[in-house]
Amino acid sequence: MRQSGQPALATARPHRNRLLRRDVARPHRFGQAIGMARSIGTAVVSAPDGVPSAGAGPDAVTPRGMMPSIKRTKFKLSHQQLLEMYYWLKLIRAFDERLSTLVKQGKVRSGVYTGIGQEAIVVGTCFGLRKEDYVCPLHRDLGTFLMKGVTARAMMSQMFGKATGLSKGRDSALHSGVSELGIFGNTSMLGANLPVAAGLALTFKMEKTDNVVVAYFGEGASNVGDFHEALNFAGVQRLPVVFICENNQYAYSVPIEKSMAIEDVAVRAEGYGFDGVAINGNDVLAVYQATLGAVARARTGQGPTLVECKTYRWHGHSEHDKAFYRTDEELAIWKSRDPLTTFTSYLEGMNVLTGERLTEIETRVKSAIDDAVEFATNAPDPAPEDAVTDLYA
Amino acid sequence: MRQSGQPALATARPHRNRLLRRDVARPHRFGQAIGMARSIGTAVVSAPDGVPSAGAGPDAVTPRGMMPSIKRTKFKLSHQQLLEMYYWLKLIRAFDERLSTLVKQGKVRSGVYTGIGQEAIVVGTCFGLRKEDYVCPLHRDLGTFLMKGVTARAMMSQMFGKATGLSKGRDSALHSGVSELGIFGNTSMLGANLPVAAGLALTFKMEKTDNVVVAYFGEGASNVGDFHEALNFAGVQRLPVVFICENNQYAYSVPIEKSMAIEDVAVRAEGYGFDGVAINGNDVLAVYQATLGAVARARTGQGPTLVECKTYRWHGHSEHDKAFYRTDEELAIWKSRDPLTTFTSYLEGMNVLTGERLTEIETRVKSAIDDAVEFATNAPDPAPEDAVTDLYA
Amino acid sequence: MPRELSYLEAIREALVEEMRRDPKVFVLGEDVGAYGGAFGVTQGMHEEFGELRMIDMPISESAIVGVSIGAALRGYRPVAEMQFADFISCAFDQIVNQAATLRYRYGGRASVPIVVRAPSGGNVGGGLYHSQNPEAWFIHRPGLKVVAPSTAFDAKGLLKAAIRDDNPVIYFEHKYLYRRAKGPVPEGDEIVPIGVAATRREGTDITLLTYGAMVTPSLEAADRLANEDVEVEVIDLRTLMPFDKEAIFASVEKTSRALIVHEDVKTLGLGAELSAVLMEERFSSLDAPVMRLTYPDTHAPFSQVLEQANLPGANTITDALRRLAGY
Amino acid sequence: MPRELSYLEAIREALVEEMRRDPKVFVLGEDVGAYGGAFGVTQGMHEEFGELRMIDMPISESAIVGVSIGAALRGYRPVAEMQFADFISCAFDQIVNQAATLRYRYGGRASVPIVVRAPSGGNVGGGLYHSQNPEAWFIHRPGLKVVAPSTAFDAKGLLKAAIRDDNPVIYFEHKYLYRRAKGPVPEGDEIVPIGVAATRREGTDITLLTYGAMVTPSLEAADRLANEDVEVEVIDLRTLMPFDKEAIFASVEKTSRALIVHEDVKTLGLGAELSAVLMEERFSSLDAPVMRLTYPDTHAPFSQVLEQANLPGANTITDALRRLAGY
Ligand SMILES: Cc1ncc(C[n+]2csc(CCOP(=O)(O)OP(=O)(O)O)c2C)c(N)n1
Ligand SMILES: Cc1ncc(C[n+]2csc(CCOP(=O)(O)OP(=O)(O)O)c2C)c(N)n1
Ligand SMILES: [Mg+2]
Ligand SMILES: [Mg+2]
Repeated sequence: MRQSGQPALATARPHRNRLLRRDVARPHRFGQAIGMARSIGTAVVSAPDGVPSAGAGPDAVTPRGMMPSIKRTKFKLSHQQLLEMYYWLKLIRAFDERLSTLVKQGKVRSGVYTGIGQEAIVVGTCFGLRKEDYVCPLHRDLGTFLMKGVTARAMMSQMFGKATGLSKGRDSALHSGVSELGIFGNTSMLGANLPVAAGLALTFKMEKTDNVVVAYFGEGASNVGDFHEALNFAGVQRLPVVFICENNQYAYSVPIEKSMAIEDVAVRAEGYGFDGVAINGNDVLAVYQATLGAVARARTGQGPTLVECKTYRWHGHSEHDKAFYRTDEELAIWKSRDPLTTFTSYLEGMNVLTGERLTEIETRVKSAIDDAVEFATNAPDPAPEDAVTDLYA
Repeated sequence: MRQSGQPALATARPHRNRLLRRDVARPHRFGQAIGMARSIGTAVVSAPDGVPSAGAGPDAVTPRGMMPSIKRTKFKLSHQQLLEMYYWLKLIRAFDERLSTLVKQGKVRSGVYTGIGQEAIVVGTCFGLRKEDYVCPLHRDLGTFLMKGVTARAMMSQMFGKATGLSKGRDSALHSGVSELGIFGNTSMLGANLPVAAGLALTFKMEKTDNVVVAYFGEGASNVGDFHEALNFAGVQRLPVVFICENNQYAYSVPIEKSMAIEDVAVRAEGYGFDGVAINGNDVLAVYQATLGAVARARTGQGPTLVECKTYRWHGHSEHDKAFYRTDEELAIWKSRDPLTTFTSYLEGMNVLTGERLTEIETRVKSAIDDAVEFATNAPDPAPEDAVTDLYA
Repeated sequence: MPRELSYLEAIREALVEEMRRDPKVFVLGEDVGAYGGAFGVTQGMHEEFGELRMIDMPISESAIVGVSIGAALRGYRPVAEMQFADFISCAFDQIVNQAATLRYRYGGRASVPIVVRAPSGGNVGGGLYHSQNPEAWFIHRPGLKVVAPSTAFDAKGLLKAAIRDDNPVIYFEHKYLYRRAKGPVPEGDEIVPIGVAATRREGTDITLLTYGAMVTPSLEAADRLANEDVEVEVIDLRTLMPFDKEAIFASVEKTSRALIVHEDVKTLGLGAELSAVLMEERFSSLDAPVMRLTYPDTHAPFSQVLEQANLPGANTITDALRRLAGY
Repeated sequence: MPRELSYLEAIREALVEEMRRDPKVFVLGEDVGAYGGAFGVTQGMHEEFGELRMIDMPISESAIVGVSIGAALRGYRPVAEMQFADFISCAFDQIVNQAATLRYRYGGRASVPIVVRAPSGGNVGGGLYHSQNPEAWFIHRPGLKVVAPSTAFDAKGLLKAAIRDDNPVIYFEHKYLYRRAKGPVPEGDEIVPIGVAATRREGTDITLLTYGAMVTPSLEAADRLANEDVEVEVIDLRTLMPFDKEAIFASVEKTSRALIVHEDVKTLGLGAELSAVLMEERFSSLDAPVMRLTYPDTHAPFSQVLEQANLPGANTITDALRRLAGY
């Protein structure tokens, strides 16, 4: 509910010039926090192995001028861990980029929805998770599979529709899961993963374990009925689940202002009785920190949190989408906020990332991807008979 | 989003004693506003025909201490109009009470969901509407049909399943509508009326008329996916629709605290980019005033409003429900807040309602209901052949 | 000698016994907790099993099923209740896309042992949205199983089988039978296996295939035909998907004539599939066309006059049997 | 001599012409505005008709249909787009309960002239949730009409008929045909009436009933059978509900044999109903059992190997025709 008697949107939402994107138009709000890439995480890791002080973390984007309600969770990351994070960012970027190439080469027939430009969200949210924790990714979150333990070979096979893929060729993309690794694989239906996430979290509550569920959705998917039903149930049962909104400003071609009359999906959390916070989704440490806080709450019975990560996808909706609905300028601005470049600079500035280590990591990444592609290329197709198996247990 | 770092519900929602209802337990909040029945509307109509001053209306319940954002709309009601309102309250109460009796007598086989105790909502919301405006009622809102112009005979026939009913016996209750009178009749599916309401409102926007749609739902129905999709669309298109939540504290047997982790459904409006306000739903003038404000906004292109009316149903969920899930004390408290009694006292105190007029109104009401029952009783059943007609146009 | 229970009590007994046996079984739905369900099916269970195994859900059918799927993935066996089968349309996507395809898309590495209980059927004055028989939609969708008991015995035994089945099972319980169908129900584990029909009456002249609330009027009609020297074999399908081809074929091979009776509408009701399968696989056994006697292709009206006009009953079944016998 | 258009262009032309003709027609769906739709069907239309007649909807399938119903009640003729037919499961309740029953519950005093466009079908590597053929669910539900054009000509003519029809019509447009089916399409009002099948090839020996993307391989198979001196009559149903009984019966009376081919799964696919109706009403005309060649009862896999294993094609249809001819 609003504070003043003014119609809430009268000033905020005249027919906005489609060329004038929000982040461009309002550098003083969202742009600021992520525009200043150099400031990323600087205050977070006070010394290479030090404990950052609470409240000194990277500025979360604070919609409507409110302070985010998630406590500035202290965290400590060793050089090793920071480099591991870096590795994941690199690996996931490389995986998506290779997929994009493979589509152009006609070698992958599957719909490919890259998360290029959004990697900080997957890495920041998954980095602190346990094996027992569950992730419920959506279409751009291929990295969650890798970070939770699925091999690049299996994922690449999945994209190729090979028998060695997670679904044995039954589907591609992320439409398969691995229960032992705590990965739920959704259908294509946006938002349909969220009630399932709530169900998984319900079992953790029943078992009185302190495991958590991390569930992902785009800002567009937050308009689906299932989103509402799931978050409401999670709220009323105070389930151990963290809802991660990847607000990349567009749902396919539709900019957020044409699909909802709010600026921050995070405000929706209030309607379900828990906290929502909007953060810089291109800052892997900010995402990590916010997730830590939300996960800590979930583990200690304090219920769900909605963490909205502001970000942007560099590619089209799918590899077949030319994305004419946005401007080059807009894309350029967001490319300047590349979560990878900024984290590279940060780690270099901290002397965590040396030339030697960079080479080492890049080699590891390249060979992992090369190996995966080779494996998937040579992997067998499923047998035709398998079109009708695995329907019933 | 919350203001503080505290878990939002840690204090507010321990497992609440089922006997300790919110309105009983917290007289300082909600109880206050409607507990003091004698204050109803006193300040609203400053003199019998006077113009009440803005800001002097009955206190809306102000959740979380915020001021409701709907401007205190000035209104002026003549004695005649006040008595008309009174008539409607009486008629709707009498209709439901007679239905209840008919069920007990085995004369009505239909599921009957009375709105006894909630009449102020229907009367307050419909009183200022035009013929061209649309209402989209739910199961307890039989009065909306009457106020929009359906005869008591037709409504009673509908409950009897007679050929003279709105649906010609195809269904009972409110599962039929009258387009010419601006009444949409929903299915049983709770919340399914709301996307339809948005569609009706969309046509008013397309036509640039200033007609509005008033759509109703219970607090329980606000957990359905359709609620979310409809309100979001209405928000983004700034449609001329007023969403009326009848928060009667229960969805069938389930108290609100077991179905949502919030106290005021009105807060959900924020997630859709428009204003929500919670008011005393047992005060017909408060409802009228809030609706006036919301309707005025809708008519002038300022988009939707959610008006949450706090109320209580006296009977069980249906006439077959013994309602053991609530206490006699709770019911007694709410009966003391009877929207009819309080309005009677108010009108008497203002010398608007004299003994003579009361008798006159009661006679009119009784004869309308008697006539309707007699008509419906003697009305023909539909012809068996009509089980398969009217399927296709 | 087992006690007599009503169909409704038999359902409750299955739930209670299964929940006692297996801590992974739990119930969720609207008003299923302290209130005991709209029809009283879960009455008293809240006291024994508490709030976390008898979960009162918000009005959110899609979430009711979605949450069940999530729990099932972690080894639970949720029994979800739709307050009326009609509202299953609100949970449709979670059932037909999420649950039905999960094992397939997981490459066989997971299963979804959920049960969706759906109080269906008419003849109770429920009108358009409290009388539906939505089984065909789910029979049509690969990956689901569908059952529809007609007796108290089967209500219990099939629910137990459904709960123990590793697949999503839609369990249609007929509202008309709740208190009207009564019969002997053994205590304990008398499982009625999914996929096996029951021959309710033996006969040599006509096979009558039916299920749910249509079994009783079918038997009544069969008795009448016996007076006319036509012996009707009445098969209660019990499981609608996968239906018991073997039993159906065996009977039709014997009788050479078949009538299908169901309360669902005609077009693409289960009868269509049964007829088509008999056509394809037992054409040469048929001395007459397989006939269907069903609800007409219309909605379920409230008015008793209209509803009775639509419902197949002993009279119309008798007529159909006579026509078929005389073919 | 009419120009050739693709199936997709024909759909667009129907939309454009209808919107020009009748200001009450408008389009709503995801990405249908400036972007022109996921498949480009509505490309260019936004410029002509603007934001309020080409409404970009939030991802809210239920609201897309619900809003359409509301607008239809006020005399509009909305054409709602599901981005893929698969997502129609998310709008299910609004279609089968809200739209399908409205006229009935209004006692005939209102109608719901909406069209739901649903890009359906496989053979495009779409996998489990981008390949479905969900027509049977809607054929089963009284109050709805269902069409499924197979040619550019029909795509246009049937869409026009659907828009002008006063009932809710589900319009299945096959994705595989969008750019592959091309043919002469007259400008202007060449309406293809709902409920009328088209005989695509005349024949005297076997009736082949099919629709959508199965028409072309069926014709190919029929040509092959002609080399074997079996003349197959290929009937493209075009309208699935109400299907053209008259045309079907007339053909089967002539041929005495029928094969049904569809891309939907077998169990309770439309073929079941066609077979059952032929059984009931033309039993004595049949020299052989009506047979079905369909997608097997499984989901639509992504792998080309798996998908091809499932899809009926000219080869499998030819085999089926041979079996039937030899019965
Ligand atoms: C229920 C449903 N409707 C439509 C689609 C088609 N679709 C796939 S992705 C997409 C856009 C999603 O936008 P968003 O949720 O913001 O995620 P993003 O792609 O931006 O990461 C759409 C419309 C779908 N998959 N599911
Ligand atoms: C989608 C759907 N689910 C369940 C029901 C069964 N049902 C009818 S009324 C009701 C309770 C409604 O509660 P609320 O919305 O608060 O309205 P109230 O009855 O309190 O006025 C329920 C569960 C229904 N009609 N529709
Ligand atoms: Mg997005
Ligand atoms: Mg309520």
